[in-house]
Amino acid sequence: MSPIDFVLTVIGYILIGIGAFCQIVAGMGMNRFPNFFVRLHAATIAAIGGSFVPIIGCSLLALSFEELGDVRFFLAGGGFVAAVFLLILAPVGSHLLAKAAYFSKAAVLQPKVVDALEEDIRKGEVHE
Amino acid sequence: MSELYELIPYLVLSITALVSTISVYLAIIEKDLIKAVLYSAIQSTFYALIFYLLMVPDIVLVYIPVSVGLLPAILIIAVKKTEKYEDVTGISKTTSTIILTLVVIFTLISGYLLLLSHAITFAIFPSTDVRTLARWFLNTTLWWNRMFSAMSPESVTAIVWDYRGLDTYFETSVMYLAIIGALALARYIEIPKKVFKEEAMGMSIIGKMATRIMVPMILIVAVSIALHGHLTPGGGFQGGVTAAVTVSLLIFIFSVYFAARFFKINTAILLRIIGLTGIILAATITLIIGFLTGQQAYIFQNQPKVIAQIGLPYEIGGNLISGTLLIFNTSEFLAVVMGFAILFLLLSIPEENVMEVIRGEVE
Amino acid sequence: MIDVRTYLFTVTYVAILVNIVISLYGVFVRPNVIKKIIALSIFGDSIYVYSILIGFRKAEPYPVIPIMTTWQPSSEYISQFASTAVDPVPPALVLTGVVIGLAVMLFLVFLALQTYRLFGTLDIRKIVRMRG
Amino acid sequence: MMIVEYLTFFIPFYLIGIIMYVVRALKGPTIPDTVLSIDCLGYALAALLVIFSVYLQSPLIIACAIVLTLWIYALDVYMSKYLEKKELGE
Repeated sequence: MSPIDFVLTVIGYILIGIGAFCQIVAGMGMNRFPNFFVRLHAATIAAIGGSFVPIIGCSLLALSFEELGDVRFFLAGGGFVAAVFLLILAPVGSHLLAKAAYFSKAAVLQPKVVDALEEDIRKGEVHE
Repeated sequence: MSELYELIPYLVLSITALVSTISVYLAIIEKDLIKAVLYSAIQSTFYALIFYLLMVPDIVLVYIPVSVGLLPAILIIAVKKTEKYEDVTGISKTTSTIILTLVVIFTLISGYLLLLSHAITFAIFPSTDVRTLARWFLNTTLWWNRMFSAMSPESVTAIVWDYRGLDTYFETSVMYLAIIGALALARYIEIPKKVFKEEAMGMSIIGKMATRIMVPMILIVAVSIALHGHLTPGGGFQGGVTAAVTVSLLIFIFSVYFAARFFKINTAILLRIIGLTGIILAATITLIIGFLTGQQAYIFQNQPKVIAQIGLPYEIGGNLISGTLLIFNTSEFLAVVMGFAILFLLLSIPEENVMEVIRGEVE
Repeated sequence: MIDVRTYLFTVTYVAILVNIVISLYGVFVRPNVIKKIIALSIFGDSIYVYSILIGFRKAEPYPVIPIMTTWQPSSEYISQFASTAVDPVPPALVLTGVVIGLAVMLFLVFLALQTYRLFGTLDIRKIVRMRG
Repeated sequence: MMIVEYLTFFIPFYLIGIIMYVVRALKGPTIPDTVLSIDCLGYALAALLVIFSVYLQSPLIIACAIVLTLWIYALDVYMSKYLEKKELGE
């Protein structure tokens, strides 16, 4: 194994480990947070930490996995494309959902401490 | 450790199947229709994982867009346009129990028969061997002898468009008949002519910007899935349904008036006809060449056969193109994406315009 | 002595059978047309999984996809490939089945929308009473 | 085979995460909760697909992950359009 392969493998291992940790944390947050808007935090960890990071890690791992043959570059390229799509699309999807949920009042805002957006709407500074 | 290695895919398979059973049960008994649609989407994602672990990536590529994307989209549109809750008062208990019993008996019998039909050798399920037909296909999909081969490393595409091409042709025509049926139901209804306004229509500016960036990338991925259909998992159907996401994103995020700039319904029908013509042409191209040169040829002939020596080249300049498979995939891609564009445009017409037309007909 | 893998595979098989039962129950008993369409699509999907399960095989260490990774295969490669790849015939049938199933579902949704526009309800019992 | 053994250790964590998301999706009191959990579920599944692609040593099946990512986003868009008050086409 050449040095560059060794480095890629170690980075891949670390990234996949971080991904597993983030999955567990996000799953716990998803189940224990009180309402929709707080759960958005857990969703962020799930999308970026739990999915984007391990996909990059797997791509790096595949680059150094010589038993796969030449097709491993296909795997690495596909993995990077999927990761880029996820990086751009996941936050946008969460934003669209949160906006729609807030303005349609579909999500309950139960343990409510402060709602700055509502005050701004009442003052007329922000509108839909 | 190596035992665990072999065990994990089967473990994931069984857990996935059990979770999908729970979500199917909840989807059926749920009264809120939109939640039922979402539960069926969960079931679809898990079925996709099952297909993946059963090593059929072609099905995953076509199943995810269809069952996670397009079908929920259509059902969400339908639920928004009609009733949101299901009225379940008055279903008699005895009738449903009788029906449930009958269904259980029928399914058990048919499942047992299918299990028997698989285990020809009475080996434990799953057996270590496949059927003779499958072994023949696997052996000849890329072979030294062109007479018996489809010259494509992708055996699924080879079966779809070469070995069983006539089957696929008629199955595809069923799909286009369904699209024609939908067009016939929406006969005089047209997209209202309005100018697209950036601020007043569609969703938030962040969504619009991200979609503007992503649409070309999605199209590139779809085209590469379709054009590499004879080398890697994918093909015309898979690329077409992946590209259909761009049409739906344009309609939902911007508006139907923005999408109508690119796709008029009549243009889409025209492009679909071009795609279908390409399929017919690829099916009969050897026949035409044989007719002109006075040789024998078959329909859906890809490589030369024993008594019909005409065949398309399987590689050009060292690149494998597998004869007609490339033409089939390209035409099918065009036809599928335009078919779904038509259906989405028809579904997104505002309800007032539709009701006007229907009221005019009733009177 | 049954292998653990066979046991887990049988669990999958039975779970899909249960899915078929539940979805058929939904098709027959639930009154709303949209719910019937959802149940019908689940039924179709379960049947597809079933067909693919039949084409699965056991190989060491795990079966490969029915796609070659080289363009100039030697005869050893081909025999190795044919002894480990899964059955490619069920995917080819299911592939067209999925797309056609979607087109038929779309047509059914169009019919349901048209029914709602004409009758004002999607409850199948009320629609039957109106015409009866 | 070192790489594969390492992955054998980590796949169960991803499975536990996925099952937690499913619990929230099936329990979720409101519709946005369900959609958000399906989101996380889909992205976690995409990661799992990539991991399995290395694990089963079948590099060609990677394209499924790209398509899954795209369509989970599309499901988000549909649901937020459903929740908004506007007509679907506008």
